[in-house]
Amino acid sequence: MSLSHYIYLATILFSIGAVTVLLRRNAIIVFMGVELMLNATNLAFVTFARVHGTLDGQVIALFVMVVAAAEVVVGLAIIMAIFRARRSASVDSANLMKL
Amino acid sequence: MTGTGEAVGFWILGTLMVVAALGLVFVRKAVHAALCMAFVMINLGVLYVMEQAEFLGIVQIFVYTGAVMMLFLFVLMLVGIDSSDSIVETIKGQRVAGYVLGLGLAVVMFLALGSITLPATKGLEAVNNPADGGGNISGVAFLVFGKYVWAFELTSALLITAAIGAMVLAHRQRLTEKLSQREWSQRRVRENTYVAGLPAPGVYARHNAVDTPALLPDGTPSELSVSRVLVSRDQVATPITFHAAEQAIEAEIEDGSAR
Amino acid sequence: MIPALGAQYLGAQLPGVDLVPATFNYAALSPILVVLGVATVGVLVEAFVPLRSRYAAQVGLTLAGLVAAFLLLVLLAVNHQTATAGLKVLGGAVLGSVIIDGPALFLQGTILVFAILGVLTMAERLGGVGADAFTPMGSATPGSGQEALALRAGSMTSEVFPLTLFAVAGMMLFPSAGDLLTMFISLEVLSLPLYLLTGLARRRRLISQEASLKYFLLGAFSSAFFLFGTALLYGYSGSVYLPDIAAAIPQGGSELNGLLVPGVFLVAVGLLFKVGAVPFHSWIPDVYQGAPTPVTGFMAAATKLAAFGAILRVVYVGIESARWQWSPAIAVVAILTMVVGAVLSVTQTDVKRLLAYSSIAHAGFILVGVLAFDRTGVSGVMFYLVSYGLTTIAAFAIVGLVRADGAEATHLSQWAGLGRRHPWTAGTFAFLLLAFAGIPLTSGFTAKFAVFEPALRSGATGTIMVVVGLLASAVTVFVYVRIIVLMYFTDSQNDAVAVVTPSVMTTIAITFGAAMTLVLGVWPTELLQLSASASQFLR
Amino acid sequence: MHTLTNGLGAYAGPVALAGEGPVTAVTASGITAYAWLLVALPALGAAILLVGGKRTNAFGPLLATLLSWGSFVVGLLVVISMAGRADADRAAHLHLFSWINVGSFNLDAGQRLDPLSMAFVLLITFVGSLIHVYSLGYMKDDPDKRKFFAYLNLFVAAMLLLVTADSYLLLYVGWEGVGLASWLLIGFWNDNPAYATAANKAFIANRVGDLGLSVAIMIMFFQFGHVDFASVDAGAANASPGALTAMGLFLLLGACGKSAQFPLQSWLGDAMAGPTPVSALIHAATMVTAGVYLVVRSHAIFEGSPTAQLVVVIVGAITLLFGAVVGCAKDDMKKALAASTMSQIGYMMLAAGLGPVGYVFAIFHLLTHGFFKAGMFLGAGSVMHGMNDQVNMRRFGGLRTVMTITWATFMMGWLAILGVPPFAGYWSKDKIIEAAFIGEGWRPWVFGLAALIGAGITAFYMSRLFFMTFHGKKRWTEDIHHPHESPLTMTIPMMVLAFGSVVLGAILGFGQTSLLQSWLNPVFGITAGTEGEPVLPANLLLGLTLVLVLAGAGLAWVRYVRDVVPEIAPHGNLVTQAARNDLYQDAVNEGALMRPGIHLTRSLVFTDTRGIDGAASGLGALVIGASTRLRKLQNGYVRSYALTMLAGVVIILGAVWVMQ
Repeated sequence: MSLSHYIYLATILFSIGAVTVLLRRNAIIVFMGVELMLNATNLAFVTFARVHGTLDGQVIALFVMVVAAAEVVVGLAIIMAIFRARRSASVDSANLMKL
Repeated sequence: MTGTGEAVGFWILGTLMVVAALGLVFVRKAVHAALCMAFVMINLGVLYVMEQAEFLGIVQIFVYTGAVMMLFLFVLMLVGIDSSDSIVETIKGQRVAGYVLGLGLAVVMFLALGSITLPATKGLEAVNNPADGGGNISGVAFLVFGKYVWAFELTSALLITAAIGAMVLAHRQRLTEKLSQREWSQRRVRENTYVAGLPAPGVYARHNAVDTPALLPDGTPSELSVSRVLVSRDQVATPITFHAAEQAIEAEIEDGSAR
Repeated sequence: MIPALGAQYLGAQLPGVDLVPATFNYAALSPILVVLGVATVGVLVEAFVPLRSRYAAQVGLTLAGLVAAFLLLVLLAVNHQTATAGLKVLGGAVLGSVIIDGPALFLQGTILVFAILGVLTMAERLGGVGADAFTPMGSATPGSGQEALALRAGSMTSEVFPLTLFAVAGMMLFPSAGDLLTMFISLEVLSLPLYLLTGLARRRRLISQEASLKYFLLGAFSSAFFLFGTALLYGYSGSVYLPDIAAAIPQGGSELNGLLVPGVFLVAVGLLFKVGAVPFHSWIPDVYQGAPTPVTGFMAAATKLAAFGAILRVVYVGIESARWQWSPAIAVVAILTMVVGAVLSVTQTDVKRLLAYSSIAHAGFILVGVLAFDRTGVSGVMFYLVSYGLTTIAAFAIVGLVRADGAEATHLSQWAGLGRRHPWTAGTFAFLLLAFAGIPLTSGFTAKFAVFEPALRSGATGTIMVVVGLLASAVTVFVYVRIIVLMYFTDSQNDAVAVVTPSVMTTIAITFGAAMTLVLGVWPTELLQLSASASQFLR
Repeated sequence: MHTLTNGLGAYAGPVALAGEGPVTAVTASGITAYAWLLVALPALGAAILLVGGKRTNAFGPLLATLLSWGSFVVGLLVVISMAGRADADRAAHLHLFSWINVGSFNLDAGQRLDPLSMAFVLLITFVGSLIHVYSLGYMKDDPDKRKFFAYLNLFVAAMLLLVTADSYLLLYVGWEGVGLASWLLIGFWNDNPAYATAANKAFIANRVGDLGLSVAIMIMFFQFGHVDFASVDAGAANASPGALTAMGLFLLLGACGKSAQFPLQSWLGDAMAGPTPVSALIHAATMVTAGVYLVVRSHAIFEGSPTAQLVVVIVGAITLLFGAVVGCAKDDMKKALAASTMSQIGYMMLAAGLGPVGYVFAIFHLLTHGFFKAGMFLGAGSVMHGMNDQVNMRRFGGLRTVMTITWATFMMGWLAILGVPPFAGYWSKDKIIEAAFIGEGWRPWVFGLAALIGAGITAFYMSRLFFMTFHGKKRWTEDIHHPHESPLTMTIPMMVLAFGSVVLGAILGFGQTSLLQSWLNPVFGITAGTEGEPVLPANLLLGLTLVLVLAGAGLAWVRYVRDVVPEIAPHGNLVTQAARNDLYQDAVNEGALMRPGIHLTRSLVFTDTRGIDGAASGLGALVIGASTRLRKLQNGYVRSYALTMLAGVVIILGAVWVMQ
């Protein structure tokens, strides 16, 4: 098995994450889609680290986790604030601004 | 090239992960989606370990799955389920376009990746298992505190920002004195509203749950007896079924007395 | 700083790992460190200073920090200036993770100036207790009793000032990041505070929160693309350092080319999202409209500058030698951006949205300069960013002053006849609009010239882009003149619309922005020379 | 690890400075080195009056007037010092400052002080200063007098910048400056919505012209890499005719906008909404002639492109007839004068398009016209001053007795424009008619006859104007009891201009090699006698012209002095009606050319969202339609936005994959 299979898997997961963002209405699931994309990226980093024989990829993946964690906190706080105001976590209900 | 064991593990875990990830798109309930997500993440951790990233694998499972996903679940519980969980599409053409584009992204990436040949895998044996015994964790540590120390320090800014953000958006400072139970009851009497307190939910004979409104003597449900939040979320159980059973019993009793 | 990790020690320990100990060039980093430090102190102020004096403490601290950082930066730049080469580069501040060279110094200095002006407008109180643009309590439900109570209790979200400082630090790092990881983290450092600031408007809270959500979700979406691109480039070159990537391109055989091009484009998505290039622009109108107006002005000026700085660095340090593979597509993006931005601004009826679409069109104009692949292109882009930013901050500051019943009057019809009643405000705004339109004698003209001229020389693609750019500017002229005519030649229908009298802080920001718009139009030579001498990237 | 590489291409150092091109312009010295004062003095005045605010109310107007005269003195000194030099040394270049320095493009701001620009400087400062004086009286009771003078000063500064600029870009700055000042002054009484609309109409017609000018500058830059006159002149010698034609036509579009030439002429009549001194200064004597200046200044370009030259002549011929016909039917005194201006500038344009033969005559007529037309406009202002701001000539008549000075000065102007010897117009206009008859094939006949017939019509409508106003019976409205002569501040400038109308032509144009011709010689390098012979003998042409003029004036005398002039305009035949309606120029323009422009105007003043729909037609419709459609993509759903983004990613990656 070639290591490129891992990359293919990462690509599939990344695409599924992107589709989740496009199709789900619950802001939290949308956000999970973004998280899935980031995780797919991490898989690619770890695999490439193995290809190149350096640990850099792993370290970058670690930093990505940290960044994602911070992003999760901010994101969930924003979603909570919106939910409190609207009683809905649907991203579609937030469309006062358009055109 | 990798060993057979890893190949078998990859194909099993990989398949499961893709199926679980698709769950994110297709399952109706948000909680199930979150569980699918957690499943993908745990499997990713295992894949990391298989890819000689032991430290990262453990962190993935402990921190990412254990903490981050649980935070997601926690907020999901707070927010509750509502119409947004539905997977019925409301924007015209969005669903088809979404599938097409997702597939398109995968296809163009596959085409691009198909044209490459990865160089001979160097592998991490040399860095993970050096002769002097330092392992993967030391290797990562040296990089984090060496080459990438600036990135490491910079993340502190991110974490502080996240903390302030959560405080600003979620923390409600108490601006008035908290009323004691005594003060509450005094106020009720003074205002002469609900002097005896609001009716309790769902305690009418057959059923008790906070989402079931109490029935008034005339058989109508009392809106006051359930939490406003549940009402606005449309999560209030209807008492009609219990009401019907009640009437059935009454009818039976009547029948019996007539017999 | 980790002095304990000596190179020899590491080398002996781990022969297979190419490890170098960290060396900090504190002098080169000092402006960023000051900003970060003051931001942290600001968080402590939040915790320990009583509510009464918190506003003064935060504003004073923030401004002092920014000014100090700016002075340090000037010192830094002057110390390394030589007569012949202009700004001499300082080298990697931390092992090449942060590169302080001419463009970095120039852009960081500009960001600090924008930040000072931005904070001046954000701090506007208009007689209230806290900053007028921000909600007294971010967590309170819009329109609830809690909110009213918070207002009465005199609470305020003075956290916006440390948040702004964190964003400023991220912006300063973004164009000076020497590797894609640092760039990614800086991107998040600058974005997260902006997501939060967007959601904190005092009035029209629902719109503000909606803007915040949209900004956040799309921002996270785009940074995922950026990261995936980084992963592909890492796979391609084995490193995330831009010079390493640049070095890998000529020797990289065709077997890995499949990673390079998608990697470049995915990284570009993240960067183009930040500048608001079509088709990654859709967040701009909504977020600009929903965010508190001073934040919009600051964001429009500084984020665009930081993101274009990062684009310049990635392009010129990292991937320039592969440009024939990617520049045609980006040229198409530039053309689309100019056309869509200009055309859509025609039918806008909200001032903030209109300026947002204009900002999209401007992003297209700047991209034209980026694609010149020439030092003069770099200096032209930097000049454009400075002049656009100064004009933008002043323009949004004025938008924030036009009020009807205390709330901002952003609908165009409310601006009718404003010129009669408030000639100075309307006149300044009209002048700024002319600058957006690129009329000669304003900085907008010089700036357009500065980016179009190198593009014209760069070849046929450049010429096409310039022609499209000129047509798009012609369309935007119509839009801006429409507002001017509206202000001066229509009878006002609504006497309730009035310009509130700002404090000296906002006045300074507006005056400075407008004055520089004029100066850079009439006498641009000094800044042009500075940007030209600072246009050499260190590789 | 880090090296300072220069892989982005060597940094282009400064290249040849502007103004040091092949044309022999010496560096300014002596008084010429102070020529920047020409622009600086009035600009200072405008700044003081605008910034100083109400504090300058008391002394502001006087200060502005003095500064304008100061500018004239500087101009005069420069001319004197210039006259003392040999022909070859007359063109001076004054470097002001290094202006734009972008990569390989270096442009310095500087002044080109040659006989051509100085001729304009004298006209502008002298007439401009006289009109400042006149305005002291005319605007005496206006509450916004200070602003008016500030704008006047601003105009003078911008106009001087325009004519002394050493590059097209700096000229463009002045060009926009006069546009701005003109817009401010037309709309000066903008409380009246009609005036504001007029200002807007002028604004938009001028923008169309400006677009032409800026495109021309772009082409120049692209073609030559420079936009200063010296380099462009040098470059034009070797440029391809196609590029020169493009430049020439776009320059002409700019000139048409500013000089109210066909087809961008419609704004000039409406511009009469401004105060009368403004009409005299800006819309008769100076600004509207900037187009002629532009064409003459760019002679190197036009000489390289016969096509562009032919178009210039055609435009000039059409406009001169067009203006003349319209002038015959106007009852509004100022609008009749405006039509006449349009027509006279048509003459100049025609002359400028004839090539080296015509340049001097174009400038000559421009100078004399500046005097007599400004004088007549001031006369019109004086009449309005005495008649409660009436402009309808049908309600004038018999003013000769009550306004003797106005009548006398106006008569000088009238005789001058008619071309009666020895008044100024005779010397300049007849030369143009003569020059129009020079050439081969059909051209001299068409253009010569157009100019000749134009002279006859001019005589008719100008006499009509003169007679209806000053002679015949009184037809005053009831509210006018005692028309009176204007104060001295107003009449003295009129007298000075009238004097000029009498003698200027003879001074400048007398002799085989006239004074003006030898003065302008270094600019165009024309020697006397090279212009060729007209297709008809010159004396015959002179005779024909005089006969036509007499006929025209006679007809006017019969109809407007001997016959009774009806107070209400008679219905008239189709031609009269058409002429009254400016030959339906608005309708024609609206239908064919200005339609997008008009709709722009309308949508410019929209106040609600529905106003946008009203704008949906013409060129604008395309943009607005596209805008409305594209707008729908911005549907407010964050998921749709994400969809757009992903679509962008997939399309780009897919396209690149296909390309490879």
